Amino acid sequence: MTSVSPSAPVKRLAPALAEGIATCMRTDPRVVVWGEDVRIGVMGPTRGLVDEFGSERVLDCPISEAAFVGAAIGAAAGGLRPVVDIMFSSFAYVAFDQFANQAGRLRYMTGGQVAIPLVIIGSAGAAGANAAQHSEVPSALFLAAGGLRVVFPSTPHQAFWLTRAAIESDDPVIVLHHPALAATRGSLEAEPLSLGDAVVEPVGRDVSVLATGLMAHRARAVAKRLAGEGMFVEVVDVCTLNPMPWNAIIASVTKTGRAVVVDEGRLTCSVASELAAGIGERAHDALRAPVRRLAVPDVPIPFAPNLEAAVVPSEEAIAAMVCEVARA
Amino acid sequence: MTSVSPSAPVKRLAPALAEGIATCMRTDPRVVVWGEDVRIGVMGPTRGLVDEFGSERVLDCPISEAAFVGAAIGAAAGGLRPVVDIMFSSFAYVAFDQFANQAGRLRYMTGGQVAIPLVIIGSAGAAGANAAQHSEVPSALFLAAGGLRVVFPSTPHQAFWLTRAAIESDDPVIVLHHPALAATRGSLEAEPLSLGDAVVEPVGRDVSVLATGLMAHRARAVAKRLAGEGMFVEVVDVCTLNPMPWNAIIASVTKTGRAVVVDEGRLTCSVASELAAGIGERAHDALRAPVRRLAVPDVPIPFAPNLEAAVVPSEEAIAAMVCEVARA
Amino acid sequence: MQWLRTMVRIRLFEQMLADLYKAGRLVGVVHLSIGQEATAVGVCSALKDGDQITSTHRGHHHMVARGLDPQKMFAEILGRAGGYCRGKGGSMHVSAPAQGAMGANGIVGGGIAHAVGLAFAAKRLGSGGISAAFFGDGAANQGVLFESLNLAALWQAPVLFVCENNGYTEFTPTDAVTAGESIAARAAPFGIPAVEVDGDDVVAVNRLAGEATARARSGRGPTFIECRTARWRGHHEGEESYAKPYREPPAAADPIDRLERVLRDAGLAADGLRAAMEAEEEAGLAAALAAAEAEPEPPPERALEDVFA
Amino acid sequence: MQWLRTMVRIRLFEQMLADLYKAGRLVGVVHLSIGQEATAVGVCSALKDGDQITSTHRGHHHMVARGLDPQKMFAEILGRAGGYCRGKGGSMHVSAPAQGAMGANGIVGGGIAHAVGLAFAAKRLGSGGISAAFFGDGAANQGVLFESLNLAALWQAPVLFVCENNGYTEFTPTDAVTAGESIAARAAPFGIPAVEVDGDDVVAVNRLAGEATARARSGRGPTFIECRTARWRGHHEGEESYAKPYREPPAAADPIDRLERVLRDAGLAADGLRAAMEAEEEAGLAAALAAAEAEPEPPPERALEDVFA
Ligand SMILES: Cc1ncc(C[n+]2csc(CCOP(=O)(O)OP(=O)(O)O)c2C)c(N)n1
Ligand SMILES: Cc1ncc(C[n+]2csc(CCOP(=O)(O)OP(=O)(O)O)c2C)c(N)n1
Ligand SMILES: [Mg+2]
Ligand SMILES: [Mg+2]
Repeated sequence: MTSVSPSAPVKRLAPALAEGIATCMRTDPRVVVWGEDVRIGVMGPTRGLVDEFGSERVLDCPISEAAFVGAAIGAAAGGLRPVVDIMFSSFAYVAFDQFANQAGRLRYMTGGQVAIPLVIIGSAGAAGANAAQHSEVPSALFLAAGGLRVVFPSTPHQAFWLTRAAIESDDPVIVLHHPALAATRGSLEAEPLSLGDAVVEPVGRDVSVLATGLMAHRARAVAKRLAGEGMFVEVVDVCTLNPMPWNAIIASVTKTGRAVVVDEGRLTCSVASELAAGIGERAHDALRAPVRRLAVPDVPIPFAPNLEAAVVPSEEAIAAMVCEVARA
Repeated sequence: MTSVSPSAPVKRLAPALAEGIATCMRTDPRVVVWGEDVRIGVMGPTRGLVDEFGSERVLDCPISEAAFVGAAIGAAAGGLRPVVDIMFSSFAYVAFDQFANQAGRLRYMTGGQVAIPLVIIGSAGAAGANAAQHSEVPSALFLAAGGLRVVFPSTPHQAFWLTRAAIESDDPVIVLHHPALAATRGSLEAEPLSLGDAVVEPVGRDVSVLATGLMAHRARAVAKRLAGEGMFVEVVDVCTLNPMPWNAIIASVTKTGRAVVVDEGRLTCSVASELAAGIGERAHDALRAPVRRLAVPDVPIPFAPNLEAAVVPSEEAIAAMVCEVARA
Repeated sequence: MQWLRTMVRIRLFEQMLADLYKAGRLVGVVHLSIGQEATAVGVCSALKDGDQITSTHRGHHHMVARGLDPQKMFAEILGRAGGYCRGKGGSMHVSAPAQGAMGANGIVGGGIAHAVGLAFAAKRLGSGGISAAFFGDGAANQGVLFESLNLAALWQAPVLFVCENNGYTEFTPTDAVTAGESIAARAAPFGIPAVEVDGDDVVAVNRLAGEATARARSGRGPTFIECRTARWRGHHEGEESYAKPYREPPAAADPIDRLERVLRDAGLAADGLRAAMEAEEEAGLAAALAAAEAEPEPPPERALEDVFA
Repeated sequence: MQWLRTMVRIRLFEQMLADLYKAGRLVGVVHLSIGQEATAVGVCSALKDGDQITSTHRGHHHMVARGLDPQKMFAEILGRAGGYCRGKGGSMHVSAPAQGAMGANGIVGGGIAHAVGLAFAAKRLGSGGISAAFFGDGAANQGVLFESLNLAALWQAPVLFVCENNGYTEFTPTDAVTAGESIAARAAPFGIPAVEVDGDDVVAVNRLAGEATARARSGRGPTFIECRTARWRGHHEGEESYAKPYREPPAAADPIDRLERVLRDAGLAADGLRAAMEAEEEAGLAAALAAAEAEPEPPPERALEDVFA
């Protein structure tokens, strides 16, 4: 990651995301924002935008995800650059055809005649007893649906730059953000991030941990802790998932020979599975131990806080698996 | 697989599926069938049922997938055992919340208070120029959604028994069937299959090929061809995907030390990825070569027949990858 | 009289949750139904054992009105082992299918179609049961509602569609996101009898619900009832932390006061009756809460159970 | 006069496809619009350059009416390199956004919301354009339609909702799966002007479409038009292979004959005019088809292109 410059503004993650949108809205009048209660900005990423850009460009929508995501597709095809806040990303399921069969297919099905410069923002992850329908990380579903770019920033810096990159992209991009990181502070450095980037920090030599969102945070905390014990973990924050930053991933794994993939999605057909499979194919000979996956087991997220904590990979679980792999 | 007994009836695949439903309807009055044009039976699996069971138990539905899948969930909770034909399984996207957040979560969210004995049947796969929205194999999406059993029979025998097992299960089960196999003939043996079974045939020693649906067919054809050249491929037909038959899979891979996973879904976060990752974790030391995935590249299915053929794994492509892995 | 007691119980139950929330003793997002008691009680009092309801993120009042045990509700909302859903559902998902409360739902509109299916099943199995789907004005903009209306009309399913129009869709006034004059009018084109009612008048709600259940039980299909009511509190507890002021103060037509007045006018409620009821209910709820809070957390292995049968 | 020509062109285009299908020279599933020409022509003739349409699995008539090039349509339907979608869309997905035909859609109802967004974009960008969403009676049971009506009404989006009610949802008569008396009536509660029209009367359709486009262009928002028409052929070509007979023969109110009669009565159509048109169009289409058939398959590497920009 970029080095910290003393002059860089410090922001929290959700406001950094909002700032990323605002920056684009200032220079590009085609950028509009809609979704449920985006004026109040329930989820954070759109808070304050209506004050600067007015209600003509920041529109509150009815609870009609299929229609307002579909309308955003049409608006994108028609020359706007809509940014849609869908609140919890798992609400995408009620509009999933518009994601999978429409946004993700139309460019291809028309032989490239039409571009869909559309951004959809949604929270992803467990943030304390929101239960099964409001706590998921459905990144694997967006990746498997296909035709969608996906980013999942874990720091304000990432949030700012990846949101900008998403809005500037001519493709549909899903921007996930973790509700438990909304208030995380960090500085916005000048060096931009682009779709397809990964952030390697800290650099290490013993085990590579690949993670995203809250899991990347936890992985960095584990790395810090284990460094005190003489084990140097390299954390690859896979903050863009499509395009997948295979080069950075394989470079790290080739160096360390050991990899743990941590995922807040559920295990089966997860991003963790994709990473493990892809590493196996691309770096099998460099592996000194099997790639291990740590993900939510194949259960919905339970409500009770202690149960939620039991299924979401904790720092302890990450550390334990890292140590296991280091010894294997 | 079971040995062929001369008296076993020979059926085509789609009628075998219908026969599976009919068998259950005969003995269990709670089994009802609905979906669009299920009386005519456009897609095959429900053809003829209305003649035997009448229009009270075989109901044509409006094009309202979210409502009629949702109603099936309610009906299942209310004591029926609905079998819903959703036509093309990718139509599930318009009702995806009912799959992912409802059918797949309700039992868990209620702490086990309610069972959802529901079967949803859909075709999956490319069968000649149906283009992007009617040709997909979305099995990975159902697996990733979670809480759903998934089966994908490749023979009439599998279709008959797995459909029965699906209807008899107290869980929501997705039954996929490949349109290009609808007319495939095979005998219905007496030995049943259950959820969680895999079918290993032919047995081999050199390379394991794991595949499902049309890909399992192609894998068997490749095995036959390569056997003539002295290479013995073992095909594991992963005809149930949830529960995943890990024992059969790992047994085969441990024996051969080499595995190719063939999938008609798109590569990223696919069933192939899951299998490759799972094998890597469970059988890393037995592997004599990296597990390789052969799947649809990350594109929608194109319309033109030659392009469709170019993206769906062919016998040639399977054979080539098997030979590569055998030599690696 | 039972209506008054149930409404009082709902009000107190919810107020206790508000207090718990304020005291930092609740987890997750909590949506309260204070002010909407008459709708729940008016409809549920027209239902019988064996009937089913589906509910929403804001569903405690439906559950209490359906006769659920406050202790097990508290335990669920607190994430304790003895909750209805074994601690895995929480505030938005309290349910008790065996007691005719198939489920609340965190997805707006998510349970509406379930009610159609429950009704169909009851009809097909000849159980004599019917079902009622509760949903908000916000859900009236979810496509699945219209699909469900069509299906219910075609199947003549014995189901009540009960729209609780409380004037807000989260933080937005209903009319800002809901085109047209009336939500009930959206159901009529499906050939479904559709009525609007003062949802704070429990007598009126019950009368219409009674007609609707009679229609359903006699095989004459679904009914749509739009209950106009008011949400006294915010969308969820704790919203002040970020939501700028956005609401008109609700018109103070307390549905409990109104019922009390009706009973009084009919000579049915003696002085002090309500106070006595409140005291009784408060004591009962306090005991229920104490018992719920004394319960342990669910054992961790429970997190892995109940996915499949 | 242009209307007659376009309707003739559609009819011939579709008949050629029927023949090609029968001869085994088409791939995939093909849904023909014979009998529904007046709807497409009546609406599209009210549109201008810069307007947009979204269409359905049964959309060839919309595309021809919008002025698309038959050769590039044939090429697309045949899966040839020079098709509008470079051979990757096929019959259900012919589109030409640059010519105001944003897209057909294999998902019933899938394109309706796109039209609302296109209209919103046109309004916001001040392009003066409007859009029209074509969809069938079957799509009137898809939730997204209702959500789109609401959104369009709220946004006063300049969009026409054009329901082609051809009496069938695949193999099922519309009224067996569509509750209520009228589809147009389902739009009215959203405050959208909603009318039914004889969809085989191109003059009537065009008049209503003209009013609707005027309303849209002047900022008065959406209109809903239900065109009652008939599907002369089956749901898709080749269905006889499995579909038992299920249809009434369509009432023989040929929309082309009707227009011809109108023109004749108005003294605008000389004897032999139609025959001459048919001959001209037939020749043009035959040449287009021959050129399309002569084209190569798309090069295989094209399968991997066009996913992302
Ligand atoms: C599909 C879906 N979209 C959005 C949300 C977020 N959400 C939760 S409650 C709510 C407002 C619901 O309004 P209404 O139906 O009127 O119910 P009320 O809260 O007024 O009781 C919204 C938008 C959700 N839970 N599900
Ligand atoms: C979401 C979805 N469900 C089902 C289908 C299958 N299907 C294709 S066309 C059709 C009937 C459409 O009827 P209608 O809208 O009346 O159009 P028509 O075919 O009569 O032109 C159906 C059910 C589909 N393509 N998409
Ligand atoms: Mg409300
Ligand atoms: Mg039709």
